[in-house]
Amino acid sequence: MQTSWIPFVPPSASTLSGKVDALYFYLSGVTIFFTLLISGVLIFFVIKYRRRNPYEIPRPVAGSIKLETLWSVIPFIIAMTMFAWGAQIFFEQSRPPSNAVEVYVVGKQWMWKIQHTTGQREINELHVPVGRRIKLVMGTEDVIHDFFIPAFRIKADVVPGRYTTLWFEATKAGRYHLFCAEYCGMNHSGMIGSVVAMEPKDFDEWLSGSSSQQSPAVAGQQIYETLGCASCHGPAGEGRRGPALVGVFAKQVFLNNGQSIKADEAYIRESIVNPQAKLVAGFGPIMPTFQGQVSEEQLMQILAFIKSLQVQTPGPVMAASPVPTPSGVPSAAPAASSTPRTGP
Amino acid sequence: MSEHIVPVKVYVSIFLALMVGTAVTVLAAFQDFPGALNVIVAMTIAVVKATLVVLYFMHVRYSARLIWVIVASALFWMGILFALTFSDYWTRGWL
Amino acid sequence: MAESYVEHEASHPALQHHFENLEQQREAGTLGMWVFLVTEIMFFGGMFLAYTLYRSKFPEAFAIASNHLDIKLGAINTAVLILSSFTMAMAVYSTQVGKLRAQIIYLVLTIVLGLAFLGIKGVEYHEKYVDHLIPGTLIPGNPFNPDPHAMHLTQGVLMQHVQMFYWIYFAMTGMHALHMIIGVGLLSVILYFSVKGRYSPEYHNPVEVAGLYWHFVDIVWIFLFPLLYLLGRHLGGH
Amino acid sequence: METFVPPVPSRINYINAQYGLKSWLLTKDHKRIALLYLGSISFFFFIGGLYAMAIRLELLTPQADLLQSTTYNKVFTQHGIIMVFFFLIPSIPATLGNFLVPMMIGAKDLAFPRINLLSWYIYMLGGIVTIYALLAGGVDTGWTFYTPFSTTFSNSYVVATGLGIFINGFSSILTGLNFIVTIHTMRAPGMTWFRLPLFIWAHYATSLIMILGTPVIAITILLLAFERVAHIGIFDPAVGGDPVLFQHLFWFYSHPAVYIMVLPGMGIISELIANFSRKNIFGYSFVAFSSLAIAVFGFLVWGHHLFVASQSVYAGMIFSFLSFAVAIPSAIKVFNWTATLYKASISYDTPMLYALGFIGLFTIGGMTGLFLAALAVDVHLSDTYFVVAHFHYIMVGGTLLAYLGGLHYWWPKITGRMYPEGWGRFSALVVFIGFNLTFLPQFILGYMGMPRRYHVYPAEFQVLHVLSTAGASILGVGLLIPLFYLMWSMRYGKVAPGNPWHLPGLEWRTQSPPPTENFDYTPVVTWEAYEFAPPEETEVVGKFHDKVPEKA
Ligand code: HEA
Ligand code: HEA
Ligand code: HEC
Ligand code: CUA
Ligand SMILES: [Cu+2]
Repeated sequence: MQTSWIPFVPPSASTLSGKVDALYFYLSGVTIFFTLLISGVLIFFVIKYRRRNPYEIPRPVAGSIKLETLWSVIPFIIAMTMFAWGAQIFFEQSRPPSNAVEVYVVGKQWMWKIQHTTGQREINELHVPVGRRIKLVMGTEDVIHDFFIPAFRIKADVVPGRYTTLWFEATKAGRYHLFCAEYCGMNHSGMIGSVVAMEPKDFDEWLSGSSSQQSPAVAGQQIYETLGCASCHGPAGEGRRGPALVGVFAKQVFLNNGQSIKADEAYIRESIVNPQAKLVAGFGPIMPTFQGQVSEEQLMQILAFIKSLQVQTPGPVMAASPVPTPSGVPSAAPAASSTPRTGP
Repeated sequence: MSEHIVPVKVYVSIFLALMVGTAVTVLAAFQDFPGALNVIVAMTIAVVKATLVVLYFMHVRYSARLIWVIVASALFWMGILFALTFSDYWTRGWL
Repeated sequence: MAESYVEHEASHPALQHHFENLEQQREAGTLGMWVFLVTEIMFFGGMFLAYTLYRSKFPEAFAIASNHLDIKLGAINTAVLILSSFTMAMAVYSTQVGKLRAQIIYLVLTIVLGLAFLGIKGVEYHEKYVDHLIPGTLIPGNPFNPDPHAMHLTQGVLMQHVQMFYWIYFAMTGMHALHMIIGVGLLSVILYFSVKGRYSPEYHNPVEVAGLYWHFVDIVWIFLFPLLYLLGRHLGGH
Repeated sequence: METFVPPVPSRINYINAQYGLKSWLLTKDHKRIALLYLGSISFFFFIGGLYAMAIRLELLTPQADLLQSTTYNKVFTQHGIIMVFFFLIPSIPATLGNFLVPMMIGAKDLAFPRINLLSWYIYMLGGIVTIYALLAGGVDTGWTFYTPFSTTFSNSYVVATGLGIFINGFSSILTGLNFIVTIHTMRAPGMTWFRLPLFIWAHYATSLIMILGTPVIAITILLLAFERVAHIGIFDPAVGGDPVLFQHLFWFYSHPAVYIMVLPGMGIISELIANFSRKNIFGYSFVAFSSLAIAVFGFLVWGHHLFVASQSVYAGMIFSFLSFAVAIPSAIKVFNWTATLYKASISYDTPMLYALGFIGLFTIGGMTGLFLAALAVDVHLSDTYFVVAHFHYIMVGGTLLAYLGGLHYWWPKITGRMYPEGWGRFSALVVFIGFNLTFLPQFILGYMGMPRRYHVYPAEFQVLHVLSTAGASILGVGLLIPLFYLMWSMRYGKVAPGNPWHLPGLEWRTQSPPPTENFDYTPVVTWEAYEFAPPEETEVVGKFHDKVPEKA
């Protein structure tokens, strides 16, 4: 939806923002309609039926079931359209596409630490290419924060003890506000920055221009080795006393209690800090907890490493600069594996 | 709301039933039932005991309908608190 | 539009000025207590919710922690409380049928049993104190620091989740004990007035209402006992 | 009214029945307790209002010039806490409700007068503890106390403030308990449920929320305080707890609490609309039951405050759906109020102006709640000024206006004096204009992306903030005017008759101010609610209710 000509609407710069705006205009329309309707009728009655002599008593009216039904059912139906529309966009908004490029975000009083899969780090700035799907995996080292990009119409709390995600696809190059939208203490209003959406070729330039550090997956592999995870899960995550980690990400995992669960970021994180919470079928509760031994950022790096353990591409291979493909999906992003994971 | 006097015999038998319930629940706790049955058994016994206290010691069995409504609504609101909170926790991993 | 007015009937000395008659006063008293008990249920409800959530999250830690509670004392206390509920019911009954001596005796028994419960609870708390099982720094100078071997902590189970259990345990039993203390106080007042001969088959609503409160506190314990002491026993341990 | 010669209250009434400070501090008369509440609640409102002024002044410029971050954080937190817990939640129930519930149902007092007095003392104790916390150093967690910031990171007086709110909660519980029991057991003969004024229905529904919700916030705040003191807990992720659990427990109370804040206001509006248009409320039973429906369904929607808080997507959908459903009873009320005016006889007295203002502003406030309930839009709007505007529209534009309207309407009954009508109408207008100028720009700010709880903001938002501050100044003046003339009228106002508005309600069928036991004799009700004139008396206004009830 093209909205740049409408006043009081912030820049609309993601594939999602137009959809949210459309719903917003619908809601505004209904609100204005009902507000005008009610205040119009009110004013009309108040003038027309003003008290003309102090002794008049109007004829009492009891009510009307027909009217009551009418003005319950109609608002209900309108409300349901709002619900359905809102829920539909929300659902789309909450499900990151599988081919999105990941960016790791860690909130901390009062700054945003950002790391790209290619190793670049930024603080309070996020550079992204236009036309590519980006997925933010977010954690926090202290209190709850909230990553809010008004121009993209997205926000999500960043909650200690777990991961949350956001995804978007920028449509217009530009520099946009980044706010922390959950009150987080003294300098909450200073926890701001910008999101810079760039044309893909500018972005590539930016990537190669900024100093690239070790990629998170490589760093994660090192942590994996130093913490001794390999003794149970094998040096390449092939599995020994513990289950194989190759290809586990985004797959269905069968649990000891008969249920199954999708191995998303939250699950992997929980498996490391609180292994007993959900036991993989066929394994005992022998894995020790690593809570307190790894920082939030290190956890994300381990996570990046585990994600990189895909069946066809063993080892943490990550191109330094993703090459855009016709579909707008960077080819170097870890492709979702279609090979079923071998059970324990 | 004229008042109903519960005979002593009833009080005594309720008391005995509660004692038996306590013994049973302790014994059952050491039995290893399959699945979540341990929890179910323990909670069922607790609910039965609580119901006996409410109905007889607290005279709800002989009370006005309003009192029944009040008791039911307390349970209903507890149900809301639990059901909707767990609607979050149980479905978190679903996406 | 005719208006007519109801005359006050000849009133009982215990009738408060703003009620029409004793029946209305009694109804209000009983209803008031029930409504109050609803708030109590919701008050404990928040803690039951936390308990349920974390028990399902950390089942093993909770089982280990729970098995470390003293089941004997817990069971004895359950019996004590049920007995006190019975004597309370009998105290109400005695008032209803006008056996005023029995009423006093039953009230005294109830109070004594209530105090016994609190005493036993105190013994249990003391055990936990000695074992450094009081969570966090609730008791300054005696932080949570139990011996992992004594707890039979298995690998992969976090001590902090054991502490979580103990926090919920102390919060819930502590709140319950506070209610017991209030109950004992309430019954002492009732006892004082019944010794003065204030209650009769005609007028005994305060006894009844205090009884409702007492039974409610009993019911809370009926749930606390299995939830805190029993679930997890079948997994072994002590 | 000019045609009517007011009888002078020569008789003994609840105010002059006894003298001395002690007779007030130990009173068990619900009317006197209502006045105690009125005084203390107004005090808290003005403290809260001063904080609001500080917020608005700071926000005039994009930089931090008036207040630094730590101060600003305390200011908005304390504004929120005082306004919500110490002003708006007790406001209508504890003052007008306390005064009128027994009178409207024909009782001599509430069922438990001593508990009623106790609840005022508890309120004062909670207030004093909170004021102490504010003076000692204040609190900076936001009125929502989110963990783990409040439990571990904040350096302010969280425990003391929490304690104040905890204590205050019991005052609310006891008030609710008293109302429920009173309405159930103490209605005068003939006062059936469907003859009750809608004000009573609203208070009954409010009381339900008070007794079912408040205990949960009490235990939650208590757990939070312990957690902070003893470094343990169920909300702290560092020891395995879940900070989101706190949000669930907090909103389990605090969402229904917004209906504690608005339902009594709706009750007043029903009275005002019916009485100032001399008609029974259109669809009486629908309006009555919609209060109950709001009270019950209001408990099902708390999760709409957690849409972006990492709550599960499916739970979000459930809560969104239920939030839309709970809007319907509110819609029913709005439509019925409007329909009541059809072919009515509408007077333009000050209370009616407030009532009309309420309907318009509540509609805007409620409808913008729908924006927030619509998941995808809330993702963008959550924690922005849109939310701030939404709730001020309902709480200030709605409840505060209803409260002022009610206060004016029952002022003659309470004090025995009339307020100056011209000033009343004038200030109602000023409040209305100032209010809209304050909060309308905030909707726009919110959609533009201005986050709440920011005292430093990008310069592009300044114009709208300046407008808002200008509006707040007008609003502040508009609120000061009634403060002065109401106090003035207590001494110098025209003496009010028993029934200055010529209305059928029971509270008007006794002298102004009423005697200590409200009525000389227990009345027997033979008329329906809002029955303005029995057929045979159609022409004669006031004949049947100007007289003080006498023995038949
Ligand atoms: C008295 C106070 C009050 C009331 C009554 C309401 C009523 C409603 N509120 Fe509001 N709300 C607050 C006070 C209140 N709220 C506060 C204080 C906050 C912020 C807390 C904080 O974070 O600090 C908040 C926040 C808040 C949020 C969370 C925003 C966020 O933080 O992200 C949401 C989301 O759903 C919401 C929704 C609603 C809805 C749907 C209603 C509904 O009940 C409204 C129903 C009314 C109507 C709909 C209008 C009348 C109807 C018509 C005129 C007919 C037409 C109707 C249709 C077509 C359906 N509110
Ligand atoms: C009942 C509830 C209530 C009421 C009545 C008000 C009344 C007002 N509120 Fe408040 N507000 C809240 C509840 C309420 N608020 C809550 C819950 C929050 C959220 C807090 C949080 O985020 O934790 C909030 C937050 C809040 C903010 C957002 C702060 C931020 O997020 O950074 C703002 C900003 O404009 C604001 C403004 C106002 C104004 C201008 C009024 C005016 O209506 C006030 C008018 C009253 C007076 C002016 C008093 C009378 C006059 C005097 C005392 C004399 C002095 C006057 C002059 C010199 C003119 N409020
Ligand atoms: C003592 C052996 C041991 C060590 C050391 C160990 N693990 Fe494990 N791990 C296990 C076992 C056994 C399981 C399966 C049972 C369970 O879920 O707890 C497991 C499960 C997992 C899972 C869930 C896998 C799935 O298939 O769902 C992940 C992820 C994981 N471990 C990661 C790690 C990481 C990262 C480390 C090091 C920081 C580590 N583990 C160290 C034994 C171990
Ligand atoms: Cu980080 Cu606000
Ligand atoms: Cu809400």
